[in-house]
Amino acid sequence: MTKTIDNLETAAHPENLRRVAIDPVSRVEGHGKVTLLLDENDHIHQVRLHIVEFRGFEKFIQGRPYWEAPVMVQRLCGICPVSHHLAASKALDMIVGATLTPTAEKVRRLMHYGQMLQSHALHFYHLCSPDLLFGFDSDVAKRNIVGIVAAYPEIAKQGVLLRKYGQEVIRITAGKRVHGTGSIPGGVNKNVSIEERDYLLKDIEQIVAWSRESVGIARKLFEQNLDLYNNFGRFKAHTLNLVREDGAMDLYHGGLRARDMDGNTLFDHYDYSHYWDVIFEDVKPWSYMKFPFLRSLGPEEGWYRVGPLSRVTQCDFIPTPLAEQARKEFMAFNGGSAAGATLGFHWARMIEMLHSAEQIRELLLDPDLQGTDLVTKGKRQERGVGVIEAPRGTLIHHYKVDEHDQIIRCNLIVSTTHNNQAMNEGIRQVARQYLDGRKLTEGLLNHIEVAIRAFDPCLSCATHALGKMPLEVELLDAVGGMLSTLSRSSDGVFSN
Amino acid sequence: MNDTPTFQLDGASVPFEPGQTVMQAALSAGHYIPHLCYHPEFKPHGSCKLCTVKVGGRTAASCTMPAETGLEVESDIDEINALRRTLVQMLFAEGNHFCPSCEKSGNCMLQALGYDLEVHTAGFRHLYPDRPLDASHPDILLDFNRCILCELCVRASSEVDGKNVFALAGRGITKHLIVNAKSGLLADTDIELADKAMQVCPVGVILKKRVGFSVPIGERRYDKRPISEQALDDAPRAPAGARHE
Amino acid sequence: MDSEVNPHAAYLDRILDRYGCAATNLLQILREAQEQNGYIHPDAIDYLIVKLRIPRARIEGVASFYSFLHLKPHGEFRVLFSDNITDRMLGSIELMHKMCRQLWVEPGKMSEDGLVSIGTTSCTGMCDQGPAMLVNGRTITRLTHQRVQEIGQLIRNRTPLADWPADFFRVHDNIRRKGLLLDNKLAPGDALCAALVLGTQNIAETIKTSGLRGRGGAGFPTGLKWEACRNAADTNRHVVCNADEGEPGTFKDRVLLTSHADLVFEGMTLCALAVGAQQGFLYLRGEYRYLLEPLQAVLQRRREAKLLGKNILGHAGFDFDIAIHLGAGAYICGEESALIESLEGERGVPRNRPPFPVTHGYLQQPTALDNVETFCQAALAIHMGAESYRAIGTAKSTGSKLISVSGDCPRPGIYEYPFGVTVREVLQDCGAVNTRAVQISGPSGICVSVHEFNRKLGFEDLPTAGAFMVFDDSRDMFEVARNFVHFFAHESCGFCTPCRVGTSMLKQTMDKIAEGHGTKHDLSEVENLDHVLQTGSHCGLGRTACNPILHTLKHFRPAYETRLKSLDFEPAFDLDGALARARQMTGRDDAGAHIEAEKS
Amino acid sequence: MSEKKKLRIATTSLAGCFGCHMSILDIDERILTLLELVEFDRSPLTDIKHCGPCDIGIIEGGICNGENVHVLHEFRKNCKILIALGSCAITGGLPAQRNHLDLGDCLTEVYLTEPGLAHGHIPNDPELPLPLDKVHPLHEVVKIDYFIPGCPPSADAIWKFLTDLIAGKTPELGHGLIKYD
Repeated sequence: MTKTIDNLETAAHPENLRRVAIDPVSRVEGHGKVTLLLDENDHIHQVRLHIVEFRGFEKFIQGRPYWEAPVMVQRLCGICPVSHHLAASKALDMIVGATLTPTAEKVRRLMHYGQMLQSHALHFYHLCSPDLLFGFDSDVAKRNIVGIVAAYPEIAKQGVLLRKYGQEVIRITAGKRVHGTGSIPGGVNKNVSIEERDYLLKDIEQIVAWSRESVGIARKLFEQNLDLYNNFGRFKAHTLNLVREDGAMDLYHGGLRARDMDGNTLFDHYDYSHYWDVIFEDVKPWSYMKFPFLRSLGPEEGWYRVGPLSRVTQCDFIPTPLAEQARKEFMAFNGGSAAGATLGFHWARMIEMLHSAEQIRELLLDPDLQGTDLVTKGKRQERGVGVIEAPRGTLIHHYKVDEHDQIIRCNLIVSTTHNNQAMNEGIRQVARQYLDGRKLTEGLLNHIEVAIRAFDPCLSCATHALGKMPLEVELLDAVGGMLSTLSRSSDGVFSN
Repeated sequence: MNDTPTFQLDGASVPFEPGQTVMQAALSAGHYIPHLCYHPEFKPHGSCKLCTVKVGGRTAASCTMPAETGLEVESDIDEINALRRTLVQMLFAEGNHFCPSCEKSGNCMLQALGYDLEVHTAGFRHLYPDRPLDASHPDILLDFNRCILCELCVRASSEVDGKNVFALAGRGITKHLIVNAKSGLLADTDIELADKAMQVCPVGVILKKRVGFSVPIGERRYDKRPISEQALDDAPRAPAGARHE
Repeated sequence: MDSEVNPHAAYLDRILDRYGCAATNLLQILREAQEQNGYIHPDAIDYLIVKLRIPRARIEGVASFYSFLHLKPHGEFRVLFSDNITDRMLGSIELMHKMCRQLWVEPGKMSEDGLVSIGTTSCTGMCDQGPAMLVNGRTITRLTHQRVQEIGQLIRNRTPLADWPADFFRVHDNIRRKGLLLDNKLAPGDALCAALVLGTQNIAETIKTSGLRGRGGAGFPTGLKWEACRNAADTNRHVVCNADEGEPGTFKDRVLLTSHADLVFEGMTLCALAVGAQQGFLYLRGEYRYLLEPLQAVLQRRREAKLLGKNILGHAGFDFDIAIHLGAGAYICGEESALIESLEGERGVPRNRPPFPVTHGYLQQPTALDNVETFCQAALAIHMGAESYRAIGTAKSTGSKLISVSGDCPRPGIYEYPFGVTVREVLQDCGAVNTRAVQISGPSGICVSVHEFNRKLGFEDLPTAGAFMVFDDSRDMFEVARNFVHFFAHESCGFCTPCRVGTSMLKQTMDKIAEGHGTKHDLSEVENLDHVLQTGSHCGLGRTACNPILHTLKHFRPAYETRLKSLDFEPAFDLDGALARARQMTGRDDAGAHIEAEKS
Repeated sequence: MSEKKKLRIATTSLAGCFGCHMSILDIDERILTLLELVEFDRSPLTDIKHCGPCDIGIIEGGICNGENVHVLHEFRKNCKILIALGSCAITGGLPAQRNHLDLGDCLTEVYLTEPGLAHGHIPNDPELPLPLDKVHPLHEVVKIDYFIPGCPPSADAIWKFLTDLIAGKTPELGHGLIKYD
């Protein structure tokens, strides 16, 4: 397949090539490594991002009682546990047939925006600012948060405090900063007391202000290095994300929207409880991470991009004023060039952080947070799907529960997994642009990592599965009855 | 009575009624002695050995030791606490105790004891036994992974509920909890939610279904006060809450 | 379930009748019920629940406690190789694997066709004529490659045990040295007559003055025990003879029950007279099942001779009879309160004490419980008189003691000495040479090495239940200790945390050292475990489980240290081996698919 | 005091979720104080890929594959003090819930025998570390000097522990700081 050679996925003759590895990829969450194969002239023939670990959650959760899932499965990831906590809860809301009370939904949303805020702050300030503020090939010894603290103490402090605030919102709604228990099937186990609300209100204006400054920093970076930021690892990709009925950005709930690389809508407001009709997964022998793709386009062409860049560019508007204003500027910047740039991720991410801060401010003033009607349930279902827009992108949780309340099947497609192919495309592009034919230096290799970091991959999340879970596709008719079962073998062959 | 008999516990004088054990008297007087298989409403049993104390240089389980005038009991001393620490570690290594995803976390006596004794690790090599759940009952879940073989459910079911739903089988390290049904399934026993046996499990084995994590972190029994400050809650009392009375 | 339609009703009714349909006889009922199918059938339990009015869970709980009882099919032929160190020294393990190969079965598992299961069991008390095995509960001794071969054939041909060569089942007394007990010329009834002359009230007193102490190892003054029992309020009193001779390396009770059964029962009967008991039990370990019929016959003769039953020897109101209960493979039942639990048809779990059996024993009634040899000695003491009895032996250990000699010596067997004999004398008499160590009184006892051979057997120095295992300088004392540790882990009743978990941890650590992963860190862990077991355990089993390691460590530390890695830490498992499964599944064998022996 | 040479700390996550590292960051502003006392070697926060000689090594996560073992050995070799941070490092944590399953069976079920899986195969590229048949806590593979329990341990617990250690005291947690969940 010549195709895969020039897209650098698989070298024609690996045996007589030199191997260079970036292991581990650092300043990302989780465990991954990049390998490059080069010839004697330093021409690059193969670039791969490997996800090197698995933990088998989907397997050992089988047999556990369903109400354990939100607490157990969030342990996939310590950076965005809330996203898993909530995605699982949403799936289980379906299983227990619940429609959330206003208090339950708002407490969960508050928790989620806290998660967005802390995760985006962490990524931008603690992990990426060293690259962006010092330069991609700056001194490795200084190229970290410690260096930032020394060189830009104010920025560092701001990052630390932004993250702290997000974590505090989570602590108050989930009981704990990391791996809390606040969200349960059918609702939440606590509301937000007046005292807790006032505690959060006292700093929110500062947080909104700092979030605006953060957007400003991201914009300035673009303005100062226009060519670099526009072109670095740039590639075209299809997109996937949730949007509200009215097309607004909604990070907690909505319908699936997919657009191709030219902006044509593939599907919109799609009911995610049948996600398996539009998303399949592929597996490759060199990674434990799956490769999802849009069914209508097939495994070769169907890969896509999720996360802030997709959400900000594909939503019709952002329902909070400051963030909406920022979105407009972003879309208009330099004829819209930032919207398609890999490094545009950072800017988009800061816009979302601002949006989250605004949402928190709005929610804190909502008396429903003090409501006492926390849990509901209705007609029991055997299957539940929960989808949420996690910091890194669309997150899908899917459970099947038997009559004894035990989970009998679980499938998770996490944000970073959606971006698997996109990240590989990104680093291959960077390899072509900056590394091909040159003597490799630490600084040059860091360019590869900069491209990966742009996606804010959470490799911990991505390595939850015991390898690939073969996807079983069920075609359901309108009333949910099974029509036929279509299965996909590991190399994409479909069989009835 | 102004001349109630007393004994010494860690230097404090503890009054007791004739017939009481050292444990019962101590708890009644608000002095905590660690325990797992002791329950204020049941006949002492003496299997967990967490309540081991030192009396006149010899060690004994305080839950089965009759209180006597003039006894000099040492409980909260390094040597004994080290022993208790090891016992807690043994229990953690023996079963599958995954506190992070256990709904009993925060209300679990084993966990609370670990906290109180500053147990940072099980230390021993974990046995990771294979103990499948019994979810057959519509309202009750049994997660044997967490069983510490205290026999409280066995005693509650026979002594209070008059049902004998639970029993112990096997021997030594293979000892395990079984239920009273040919199928071996809880669904085929006559257990009910209101049974005393439902209320006594110190860990997370016998669970009411679909309750899960409904109590928020911070409001669970041992979040607020360490177990060692809750002695009086375990002072001896008459069997209560049994639906048969 | 309707009893009429239960296919098991017929044989169960016969058994239940024999045991008065009493739940206290549950263990006996289950043992006999098992003889029908080789295991206890679930439907049979249905029937027992109704008839005995006890919950199924209790029946399953009891059955699963005893290693000779099975709730699932376990093979038409159930072969158990005795696994005492002395059997191993005689090649038992090699023989077992040979038989497993011959019959295509894995140790501890049942063959596909349900024909046979082959495993090991704790010492069967045949150390002087090992290696030994049990086949469906019947003892076979003096195993050789050829004998094992033949047995394999018989099993393959499904030959009923009854048709196997009688010589297989022959058990020898091997009495090597006689003393006042083994040489006694008493006729049945002689001691009883002496007792009646003495007067009921004076029996306990006489035993006290005789200085007789329990022969089970603990050495409690027998007279005091009888007196306390007699003075107990409840007048329903019992006499129990502990014939659960489970301490590895001990077999003297077997010989007494084989050749001096009358004396045993005589002693029990005069104890009954002394304490005013009407009912007696002989608790016979399951491994001695083959002695049941002969012993029943002796009891019958004594009844006919008016030595048992109503008005014994015409003495009005002297009513006493003896029933025999069989154990079913649980060493812990040698502990008196566990034995009583077992007698009552329960799991053999030691009771909380106080109260003690003398006031709250069988059915919570006063019970005088003594060892087989103790009852014999009591009979002798009464017959010869306290003064002449206490003239034998030493000041604090009066009378004689039977020693069960096994291991590295040309003349293993039973030796009777007055108390106070030195280890060296015994070694000389049994012809042992190049002796490195002697394990006195079994795994829970004391290991003495060469420089201690002048120590004396007796409560003043080396208390003993009678086991005397000899190890010459070709033996690896680490392996001896490891065998003992495995024994304790297998026999722990599991009631208390320290013993249940601690013995398993000890076993794990010893195996780790044996596999070459041991470190100094592990030895210190052993010492820590020892402290926990000694201070925390519920009964003697746990409190002594560490002795084998501590004693061998004391005398033979090099045997351990040669096995230790020099570094202070080493995983308990083979790291590269832990990747084997994944290599097999992926077909990989590249460098990355291995973990080289990296040292931390 | 501040004159004295900074302690060098390395951190890594093996079969963990990074929650423990998040909890380290949860000391918030105190990180600025910490940075006056210590400097970081290999860590997810730096671009140092291999651990050099360090005073303290902090490890999150259990041991689930061959690579984890290598990294753990690298840390043990280089760190004077090795700390197991969090439930996974101390007990194997949730990933150890696969320990009662046979790895071969899992791989087979997932890759080969799942219904409708026509040409299944198990990822076998040499770049991928192989999974161990069981997930192990750190102390079963190397000697561990200290354990900080919790999933994750709270920032206050980590702070107390580290500051005690840096001050040369024996670290203690006490009620409220010692948690297993």
